[in-house]
Amino acid sequence: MNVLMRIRRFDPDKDNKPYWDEFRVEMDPIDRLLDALNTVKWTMDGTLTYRRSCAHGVCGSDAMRINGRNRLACKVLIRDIGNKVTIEPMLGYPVLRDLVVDMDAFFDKYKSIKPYLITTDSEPGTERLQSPEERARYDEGTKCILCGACTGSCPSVWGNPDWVGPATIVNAHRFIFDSRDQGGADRLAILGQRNGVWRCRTIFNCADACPRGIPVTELIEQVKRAIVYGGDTKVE
Amino acid sequence: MYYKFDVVIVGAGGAGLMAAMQLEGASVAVLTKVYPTRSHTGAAQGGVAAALGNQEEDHWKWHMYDTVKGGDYLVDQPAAEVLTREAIDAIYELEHRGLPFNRTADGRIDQRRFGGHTRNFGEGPVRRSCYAADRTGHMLLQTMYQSSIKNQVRFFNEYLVLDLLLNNGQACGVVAMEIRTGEIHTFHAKAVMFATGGYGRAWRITSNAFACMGDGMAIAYRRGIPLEDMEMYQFHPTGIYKVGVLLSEAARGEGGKLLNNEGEYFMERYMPTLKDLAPRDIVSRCILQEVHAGRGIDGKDYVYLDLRHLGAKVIEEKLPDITDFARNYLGVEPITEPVPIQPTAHYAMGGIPTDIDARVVIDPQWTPLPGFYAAGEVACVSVHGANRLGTNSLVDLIVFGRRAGKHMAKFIKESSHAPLPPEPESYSRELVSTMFASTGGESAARIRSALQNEMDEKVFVERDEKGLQEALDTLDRLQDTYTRVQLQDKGKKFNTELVEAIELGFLLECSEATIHGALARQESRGAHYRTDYPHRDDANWLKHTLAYKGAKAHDVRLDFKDVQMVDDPVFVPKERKY
Amino acid sequence: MYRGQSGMWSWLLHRITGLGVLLFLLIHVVDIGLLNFGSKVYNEGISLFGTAAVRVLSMALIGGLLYHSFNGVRIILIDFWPKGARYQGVMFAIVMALTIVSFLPMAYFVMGPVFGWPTGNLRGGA
Amino acid sequence: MRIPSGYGPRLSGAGGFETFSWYFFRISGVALIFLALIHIFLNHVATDVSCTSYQLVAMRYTNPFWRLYDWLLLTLALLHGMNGLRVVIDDYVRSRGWQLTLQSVAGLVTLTYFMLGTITLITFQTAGALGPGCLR
Ligand SMILES: Cc1cc2nc3c(=O)[nH]c(=O)nc-3n(C[C@H](O)[C@H](O)[C@H](O)COP(=O)(O)OP(=O)(O)OC[C@H]3O[C@@H](n4cnc5c(N)ncnc54)[C@H](O)[C@@H]3O)c2cc1C
Ligand code: HEM
Ligand code: SF4
Ligand code: F3S
Ligand code: FES
Repeated sequence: MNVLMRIRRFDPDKDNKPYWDEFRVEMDPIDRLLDALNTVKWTMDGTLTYRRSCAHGVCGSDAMRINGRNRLACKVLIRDIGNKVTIEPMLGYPVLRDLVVDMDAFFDKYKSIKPYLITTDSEPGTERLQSPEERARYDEGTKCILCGACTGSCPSVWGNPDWVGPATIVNAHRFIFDSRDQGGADRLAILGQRNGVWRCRTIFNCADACPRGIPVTELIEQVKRAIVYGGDTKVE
Repeated sequence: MYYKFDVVIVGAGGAGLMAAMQLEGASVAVLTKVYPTRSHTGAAQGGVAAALGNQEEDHWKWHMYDTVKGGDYLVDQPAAEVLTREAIDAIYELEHRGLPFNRTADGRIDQRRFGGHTRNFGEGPVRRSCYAADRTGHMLLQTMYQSSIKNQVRFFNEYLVLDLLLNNGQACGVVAMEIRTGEIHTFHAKAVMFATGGYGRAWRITSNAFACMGDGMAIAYRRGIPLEDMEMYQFHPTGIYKVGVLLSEAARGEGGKLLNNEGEYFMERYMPTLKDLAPRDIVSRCILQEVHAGRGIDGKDYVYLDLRHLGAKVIEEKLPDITDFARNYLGVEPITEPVPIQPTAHYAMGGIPTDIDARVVIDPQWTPLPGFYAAGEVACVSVHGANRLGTNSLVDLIVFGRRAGKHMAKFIKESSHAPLPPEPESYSRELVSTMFASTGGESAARIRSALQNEMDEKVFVERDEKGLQEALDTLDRLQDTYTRVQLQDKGKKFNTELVEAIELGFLLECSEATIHGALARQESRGAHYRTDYPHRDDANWLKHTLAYKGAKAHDVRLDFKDVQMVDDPVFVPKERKY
Repeated sequence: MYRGQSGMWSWLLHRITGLGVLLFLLIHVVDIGLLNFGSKVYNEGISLFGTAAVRVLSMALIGGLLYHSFNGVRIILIDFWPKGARYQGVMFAIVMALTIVSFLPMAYFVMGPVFGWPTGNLRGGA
Repeated sequence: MRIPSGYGPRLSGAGGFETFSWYFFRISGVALIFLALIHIFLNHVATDVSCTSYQLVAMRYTNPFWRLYDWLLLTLALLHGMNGLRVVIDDYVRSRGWQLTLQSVAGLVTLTYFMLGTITLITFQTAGALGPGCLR
């Protein structure tokens, strides 16, 4: 298949502002879009810059805007995009170069909700017990690969880059609803603030963008309800 | 820039982070060329082995037996004992740090079957692999990263380490390039640890990430440290056809079976006891035998992995990611169709030689290089010998990562910073500036591609003298071409073309050591199968190879190191049958 | 541009209609304030609402308010009904349908007098 | 099954102004559906706008119920709407100074309008001005 790739380029050393670049590549329908980017980089233009590592959708390196939507380049197949594709860096992050965006602020936000197990009592000699139902309660959030696709798709984030954004809340959810954790109240207090959970306007771009199929908005809504009602970590 | 820390850890995968966790109170820097959560550990699917006995009776000694036998007796047995004993505590530590394992009905860590893990010294499969759906590695990596946030570990993300600094036979730091700015920095430390993972990108069909370029191994190798057992490279039997993306052994642990074009579950014929759960080297070879006998699907070089009889519930709930991969990359629906698979390059059993405290040892006499540590896939404590069992790598990371951390904690208390060598950055600066200056017109991508083709063809599941010789000649030529690699991208900021070119240099050197080991080892053992020497030869080859770098690909010097045994009759080498 | 999905468009419309209705409210409070200046002033001011141009604006107000109300209910359901988030797309379709279905008769009544359509209400058709 | 593991405390709801604001949107929203839609129905459907006159208003306001009704509508819509405006400003105005300025203006407008509307509703005299008396 012959594919026309329109790519948004920007090199801070050379360019005052971003511009469009075009490449034509010959690809197999079951190749990944990442393969097409590699083909460009390796055979046409070595300066094309993007992140990638695992090449199969588990490391979260290559979230970018593909035909207007945030996707992982390694999870989009050529046969699903057809003959023409537009690739841009994600919105909501400063662009470092071409498709590479600065994720530092993203990780700082993630850190702000204490994304680690908080326990106050002493550790048992073996494992802490947890029933399969309790484990299932927070399963969705554990799938997150911190790719940032959700946060970069959220109009609330575009408007206000200080907002913690959906990925942070998903990861807070993962701990708030873990029956072993004892820091839930702390996290809810953080998320109840001005740049906390309330800036989510249930826009659902996040859930659509998540390459891991996490029902992001649903998890955010559970956190909102936990803030309003309090409640137990048990199954809803 | 110049930075000074007590400890510098290179690599933020499972091994690096586990070590960092043990160093509370010390000043620690973790350098990684990708964001920590993008490390390759996150790709591990199946599980992590430990004889907890939550599901059925189990003992660390059975686990040790399986490890030793699975490694075709090339395993250093005292290390295997440490691995399997300490696995249990390490798993509890992970659980306490928050790792969301799947649970049994009574709330304990759930365990499932995995290839080569047996009860009572080989009687039948046992449930030993602790898991979190089919994303155990992801959960492990996330948990370790979360713990490091809690412990306020200092990360240097997207820093490519280029060189190891040694002075008077002691490690004293590393030099790294900050990818974002292109600047070179020196990190001065009392102890340096490498946890940089494997080099699976030397092959085209591979389960490994783009980042798995053998950096750590090659950097050490360039500094005169040998690489151990590099010929022992594992090919996982079930990679997605043509793509190489892994379908975890968990699929077979849950009951999946391999199918040939005659509709036969052929593993039952080869390995009557463990069937599809035989160790990976064996299963990969059986697949190749089926293909050679014309029983590959459509006469091609692949067979099927059949999950259909497991039912939609098990497939969706216990193997969600795998199912997703099959759907996404092959357009195959595993609930109703068998999945095309072929062996894929997967794991380096060999690497930088270490002792059980993860100290790097540089000769057959086990002489440590003070201040230098290694753990994880980059290292070879030799708990995997000639073939690693599924789920034994993650245990390796956490057990020896932890030991490295604990030993470094002690080491830095007892020692002070060794002075840096004169002009510590000169090697790295030159490496980068020659890359920029070169006008040779060669492309790194083309060289890498040629290397991968050669490795796929001649240094695969089966090897022979002739092929290996040819591969070595090719490598010699490629290394020569490599000196003429020219960059299109002359920018400093985020120059990934430069990064890829530097990494290719690492990859070429790891491949060189691999081919030399494979040529020398005139026997078949574990993952190393020589068609011209099809039998194991304990009389001559119950020993490790150590490859020392020479001037060119042909000039590698090999040395040998005895396999360490424990004094117990069950661990005496026997023929490997399942 | 980001190619969002129904949730994004529904939010954008909700925001715009909310602000639009607010703008109208701010004007409306002023014209109510005219009551303080006696019947003549008020009646002169309010008579503007009977003109065709303002009737069109009223229609926009009504349409906007209808959408904003129905979508407000959708948002509230997403917030408080645990399964709400899963049905947001369906609910958006329902909101649009309800908005249109209830808007049309309203529009008829508002614009009727201009075209002389029979409306049957007080002063209707006059 | 719930294992008596002893972990997982009850989460206490976390208050704060933003939480209150969110809640207020929903509660006032539900009330406004009725208040606003009935209001629209009365003034645009049941009677045509052209019949809304000083006289009609006076007739309605003889019954204090309608004064209360309109006051509730005014108050809730104003608070709901202006709170919405505050949120929008908070979303898009990045400079702290501008944010403060605009939000103070919004607050002032809210207060003024609330006073204006309330005073009108309370002081309006109905005597001698009854009857529909459609205009024109
Ligand atoms: C698909 C797949 C599935 C697997 N499944 C399992 C399983 O189920 N069970 C199991 O036990 N094992 C499994 N394995 C094996 C196991 O995952 C790996 O061996 C293990 O994760 C390696 O971990 P590590 O910490 O050594 O290195 P990695 O996780 O690879 O981390 C390497 C780190 O080093 C850094 N680094 C590398 N080079 C440089 C440099 N030059 N400068 C700076 N930083 C550098 C990287 O950024 C990264 O942070 C699997 C492997 C694969 C490929
Ligand atoms: C008629 C019934 C109404 C309902 C059910 C309703 C419901 C809501 C809800 C739930 C929100 C919150 C949206 C969010 O947080 O994402 C909201 C926002 C808003 N509403 Fe209403 N509302 C109604 C009437 C009004 C009226 C009469 C006005 C005008 C005065 C108004 C103006 C606004 C504004 C400006 C916003 C903020 C928009 C935003 O944040 O995007 N609403 N409404
Ligand atoms: S929630 Fe999904 S989209 Fe967001 S960071 Fe996690 S994996 Fe990526
Ligand atoms: S797109 Fe944004 S507004 Fe909420 S539902 Fe998702 S976080
Ligand atoms: S490269 Fe890892 S997610 Fe795409």
